[in-house]
Amino acid sequence: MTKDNDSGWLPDRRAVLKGGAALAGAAAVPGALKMREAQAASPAGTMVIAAPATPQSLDSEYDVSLGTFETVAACYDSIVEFEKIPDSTVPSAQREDIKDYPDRPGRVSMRGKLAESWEIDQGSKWVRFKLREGVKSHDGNELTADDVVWTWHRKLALGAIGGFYCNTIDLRRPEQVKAESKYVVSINLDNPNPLLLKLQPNLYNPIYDSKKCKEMATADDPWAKKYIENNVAGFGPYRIEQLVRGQQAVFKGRDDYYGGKPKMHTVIFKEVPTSANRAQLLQGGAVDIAQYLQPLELITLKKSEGVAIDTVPATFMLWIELNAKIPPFDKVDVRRAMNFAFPMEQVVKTVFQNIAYPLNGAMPDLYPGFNGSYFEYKQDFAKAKELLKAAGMADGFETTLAYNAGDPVQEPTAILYQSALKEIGVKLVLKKVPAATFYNNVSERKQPMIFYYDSPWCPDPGYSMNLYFHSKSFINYSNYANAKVDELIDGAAKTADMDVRLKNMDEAQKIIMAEAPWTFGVFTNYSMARRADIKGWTYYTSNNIRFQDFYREA
Amino acid sequence: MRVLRYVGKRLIFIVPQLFGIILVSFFLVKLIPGDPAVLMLGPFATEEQLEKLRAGMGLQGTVLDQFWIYLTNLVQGDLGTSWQTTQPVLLDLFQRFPATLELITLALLLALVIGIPLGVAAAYFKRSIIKKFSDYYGLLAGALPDFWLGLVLIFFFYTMLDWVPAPLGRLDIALIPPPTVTNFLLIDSVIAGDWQALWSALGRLILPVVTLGVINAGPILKMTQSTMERMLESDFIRYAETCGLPRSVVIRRALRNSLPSIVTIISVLYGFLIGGAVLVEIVFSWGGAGQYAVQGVLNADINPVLGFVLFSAIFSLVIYLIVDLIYFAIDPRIRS
Amino acid sequence: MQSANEPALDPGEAGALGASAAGRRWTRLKFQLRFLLAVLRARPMFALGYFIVLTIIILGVFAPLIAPYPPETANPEDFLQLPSGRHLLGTDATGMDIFTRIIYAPRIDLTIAIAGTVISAVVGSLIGALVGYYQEMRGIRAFFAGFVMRAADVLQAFPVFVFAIALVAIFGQSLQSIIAAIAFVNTPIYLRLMRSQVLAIRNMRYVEASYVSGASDVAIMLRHIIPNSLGPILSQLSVNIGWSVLLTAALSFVGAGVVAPTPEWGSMIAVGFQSIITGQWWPSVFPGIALAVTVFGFALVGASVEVLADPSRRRALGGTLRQKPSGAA
Amino acid sequence: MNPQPAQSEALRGGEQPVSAGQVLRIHGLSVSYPVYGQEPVKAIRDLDLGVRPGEILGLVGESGSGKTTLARAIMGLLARPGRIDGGAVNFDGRDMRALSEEALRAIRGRDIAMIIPNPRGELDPLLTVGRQIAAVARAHLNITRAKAEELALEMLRAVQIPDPKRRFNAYPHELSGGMAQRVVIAMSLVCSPKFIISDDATSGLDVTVQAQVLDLLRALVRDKRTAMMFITRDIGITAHFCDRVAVIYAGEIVELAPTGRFFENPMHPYSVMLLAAFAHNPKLREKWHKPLASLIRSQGKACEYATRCVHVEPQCNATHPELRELEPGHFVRCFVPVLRPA
Repeated sequence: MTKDNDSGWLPDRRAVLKGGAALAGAAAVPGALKMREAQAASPAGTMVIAAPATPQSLDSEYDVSLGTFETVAACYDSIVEFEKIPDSTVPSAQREDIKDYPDRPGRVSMRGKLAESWEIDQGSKWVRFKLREGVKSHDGNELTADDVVWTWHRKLALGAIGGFYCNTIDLRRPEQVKAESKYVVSINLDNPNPLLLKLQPNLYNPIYDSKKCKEMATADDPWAKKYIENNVAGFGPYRIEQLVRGQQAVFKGRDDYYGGKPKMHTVIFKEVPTSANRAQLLQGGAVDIAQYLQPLELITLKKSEGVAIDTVPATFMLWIELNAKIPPFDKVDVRRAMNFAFPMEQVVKTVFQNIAYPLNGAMPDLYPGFNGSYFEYKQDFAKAKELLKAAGMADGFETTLAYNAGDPVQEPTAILYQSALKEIGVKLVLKKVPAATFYNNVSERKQPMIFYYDSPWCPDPGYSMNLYFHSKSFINYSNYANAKVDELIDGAAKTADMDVRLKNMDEAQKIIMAEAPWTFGVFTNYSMARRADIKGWTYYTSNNIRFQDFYREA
Repeated sequence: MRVLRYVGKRLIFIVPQLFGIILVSFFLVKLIPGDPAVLMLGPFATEEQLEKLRAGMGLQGTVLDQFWIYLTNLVQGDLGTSWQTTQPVLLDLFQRFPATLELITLALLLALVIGIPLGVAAAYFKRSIIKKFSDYYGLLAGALPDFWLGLVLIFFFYTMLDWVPAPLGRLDIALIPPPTVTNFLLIDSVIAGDWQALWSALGRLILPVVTLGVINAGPILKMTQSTMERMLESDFIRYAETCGLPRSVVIRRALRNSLPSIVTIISVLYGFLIGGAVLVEIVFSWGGAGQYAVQGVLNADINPVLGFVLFSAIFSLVIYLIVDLIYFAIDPRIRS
Repeated sequence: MQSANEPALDPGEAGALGASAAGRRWTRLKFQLRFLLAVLRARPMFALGYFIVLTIIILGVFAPLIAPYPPETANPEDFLQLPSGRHLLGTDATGMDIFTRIIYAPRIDLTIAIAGTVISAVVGSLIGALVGYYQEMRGIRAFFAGFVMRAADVLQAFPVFVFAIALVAIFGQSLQSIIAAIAFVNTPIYLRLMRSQVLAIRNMRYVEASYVSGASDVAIMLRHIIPNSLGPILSQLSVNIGWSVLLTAALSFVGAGVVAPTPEWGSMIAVGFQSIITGQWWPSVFPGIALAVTVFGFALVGASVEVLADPSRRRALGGTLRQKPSGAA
Repeated sequence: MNPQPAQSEALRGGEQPVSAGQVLRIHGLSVSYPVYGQEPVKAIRDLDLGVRPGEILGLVGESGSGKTTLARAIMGLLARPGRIDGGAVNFDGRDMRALSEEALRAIRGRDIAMIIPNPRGELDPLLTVGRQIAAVARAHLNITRAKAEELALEMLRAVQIPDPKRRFNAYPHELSGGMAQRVVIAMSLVCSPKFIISDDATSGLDVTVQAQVLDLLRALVRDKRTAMMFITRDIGITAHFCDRVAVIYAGEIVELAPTGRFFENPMHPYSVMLLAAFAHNPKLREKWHKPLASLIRSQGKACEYATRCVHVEPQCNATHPELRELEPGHFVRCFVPVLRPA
């Protein structure tokens, strides 16, 4: 099978045309009869990406779908961003420097993006940004403090995802975000909050072009939801040229971007729902990047010439929610038993081809304060049975595990788990949920067991633990509730004293690992599959790519 | 004039039939569990927002109210919006229906090219190897799952031999599609004079067309064969034989008299394939109408399903009308 | 044309074996067997059909005895193994033995297909018989019959596959709802078939005679109409079972069928579909072959039933078995 | 009975079943239909028959006696699975059995034409009758389409169809039975064949129409000295129409005679029975008719008619009778013929 670039295919085409339509059966001249299109390398400044889905809504206030964040990251800028450092495992790749820097303001290593400089209160009670001057939006409007104010007011008013972030930093009132002058904006909290600065680079916090948005707003729709859903109005390096949902999105680099025109001036973001197809396209050179490939495909592709596969430690975690409100998972012993029965070794080996490793904690192990020593769940059927007996369920029980039809690793994992659970008398019924409604199923919290694949996007232990384990968190999908854990998390959220926070979170991890609100799955790492000449990749804590990082090596 | 009366009589029945189809499909689809409003707004929506959206989508009040809203919108040409694509269903269908039509039309043409000559030959040469072959072919084609055949063809001609382009939709990813006129890629690329796009579209049509064509040649073959057999046994063909008419004339006459049955089976297949090609569409990532409807059903996206059912019903009715016209043209007995 | 298995038409043998009832029954059985054999010899494809269907059923029934591995237990050590001595047809991505799963699959596929088809045949034929019987009368029943036919028109105007998926989506993804969906989409076929049969038979003179002689509607239907229309229904049934197997597999293929990891051909193809492009063809190719062979078998059986149930074609096939040479009468 | 004397060589008497001057000569023809696992059914057995140019030979027999099989065997159009076991069919000096399918095709419609019953079913429902007639002419006469259509119109006139120009463009379903029959006749005569087989051609028509059609047919045949085999179940027609009558039973000729003699003195019991049935003479019918006991054939060891015959004698069941010439040109296959002085 030659994967040549078929530059001489034009004469062939004529030959085929002459041969007429009956070429399917013409086995005589296989080489000459290639109907494949020229898979010539894309022009230097064009990059084609095969993704599982094109973005749905472009409004990050509401949408969490695949592709939305690539769009947000390409078309919007945040106020600040983390500094980048080379990755320790893959030196050619960059990653965010998310370490804790006790001696720096806000204890983070950051640089300005839309902001030129900033000041932060010692106790993280307020922050003041001096914005870059002369930054132009997609529509040519100049960035001012009002844009930042409008952005935060929108979050407060709409109260969806942005509302959650307001809550997280305890921002309650519109007047807490203030335009000090044309280019200076401040956020002033009532209480100290450790996340005030750390949250700013988050992809959920893009800055909108308030002038354009106000133009597009209507009385019914004062926050321009309709417009933002289908258009971009920000200050980022790309604009959207075309969006055909379910097919493709085309991005064009902006000439007037304040950071200079991106090297990849055209990015085609193509929906290819099947991972095997994405792999095939990358291998043939038809695309430059293939997102979300299966472990087996990654292994296969590694052997391909012209393809580069890099895997770096990441914040991605795969686990199974054990719904504490649905018996028998209201019993800690049962949840622990489920963990002791999980075929970790086999899942890592066969499903993930050793690209993943056990999820031995309650948050990404990259984050400050992670403690992996509380993980005790090595597969042990005897122990599991004992626990079931203790819970009064010696004969086992029957329950349902919902998995995402769109994520090819979940079904085999579920099947392996099902086989393992038979050993302790638990009958697991598998329920395949279409990709589009899967997240809905997760958030409804009506499934006894459901897979969840996620990462907390703010490199902070308090943020992370709060997200999944605080009884009031909106993404605590396992319905886990423990007053002590809540108290520890709340405590950590209200102080900027990192030592106190780390201590609190360590204690919370200990409780959570023992009470097992999840079946702890795996850290999947992040694998970047691309053509070898595509350089400049940076790994982000948000596990997505930003087109502006890439360039093509001549 | 007679034609008009003939067509008119059929058209009269179309309206109540369409109404029935909309009625049934509406209530059927309503039963599919899942709240599109929740799905559209995501997990962070407040109840108030949901209510507002439901009102906007015509999802308020009793099912009857909702049906009335749907009908009034429908009359104005508004088929609603798909929450998955966030586009008006009409727009989506305008993109996807031609994709399916292009595929199944070519597939049926291929099926005709295979089925009719083979059926005629099998009926005429009753003891020949052709007859044996057609018998087996007819049964086997009916037994093969089309989606599986598609996979096997992909495996051979793409994975192993690498003769055809990847099974990834209608056009090379790197190509910019020709400007949309009809959404039939072949036609559009010809209109635009974009031979590269035409070539790419043709290449990508080969495998799915072969898959569907080979399988649907089965029923056409069977119908041709059995009708031709009947015709060849019929008195007038026997009489034509006794009159010593040349073989070609005899076969032509028998075939002409078999045409109504053949046309009927083709129309049935045509109507069936609009939705029935969905599996092949999935296998080849075709992005056709059937795929759109199936995704709609699986994801509680009601409007695409209703729109699809409506479109395919109208399409079927148009096809049947054309079939009636063909009968009318062929058979003088109907004309009088 | 008299039917070929009437013993009276075989005077030589009937006479030779004497008049005892048992003897006559034996004669008849022997005659029928011989007839069947003759038919099978004349059309070996029919024999193949019965062989396939029987084999599939036997494999399904005795799967636990035949299968070398458990059908639903993952064996991660052996994932995606090529066909070999240990795994006849290889293993899938979770290391389940494909051969095992293929022979377990008829349990689900055939159960769904047969149950769905039989239900649709019974319900469809009953309604069809009533509609056909009352259609030409007057009054409320005729009106109702007309209404049923229009409803069937509307149902048949639906795209079958989308309709079936919608039904499964409504009733939830369970064995029963798949059966219900298949029964539902098939019912109009039998309804029409039976109706046209009844319309034809109803106007035959002997039925009119019973009618005139005051037999009740039910009696006429039971005595004349239903028995006389069974042939086409049975033949349709067999063909339809094959078709329903395909539909079941198709439903599973799009994820609206049986739940993983239940062994079922369609879902096996769907799962294997993922790996066909990276070169692991066996997880989806073998179940597809099994599926095709099964449907092929049922189609052959259907074809044979069609011939056997039609006296004139049966005669053409079996020849004049009834015309035994015998001495002068 | 008052047979009209036909002006034919046959009248001169002494005409043998097969003789030199005949345009069609069938000699020892046997046709059988194989039956699975059994002896084949012999539909025609060792049959000798001939027709002279200009002669109309009536062939009478009941359903299943082999009339149609004979007709089709002559034309080389035997339906499967029938096959010719032996004998010769000589038409106009050519051995029909030795000819290729293409050669036969050239003869059919050109030299031998056939008229079949149910005329509306004989015509292609989708084509105008004019075109169908023209198609036959074009197939055989190597003429242009226009010429063929002209000829067709002429033929329509010749068969006395009213308003032939309009009928030319009519479809078969627009014609009455009689008219359709005329069209079929026109079609069979368009190439001026040497020999016509009429297979029960008038059976579907009502009596007046039938008479008209027969008159027309006879006029046309006489006109062109065409030979004709007139197959019928209706023995009455033959009296007025044919020169000679042959009675066929179980695939054999049981009686062959000039029409006049046949009606004056039918010799075979079966012929007598047929005539009795035709004459609606209850006395005769009672005397000669015996209900059908069995259709089982004798396999050449007895008289085929023995099982139905009213005066069977021992030898009837033991020996197969030969066709004997009991008076000049009058042949009978019977040991105990019914003799009546001439």
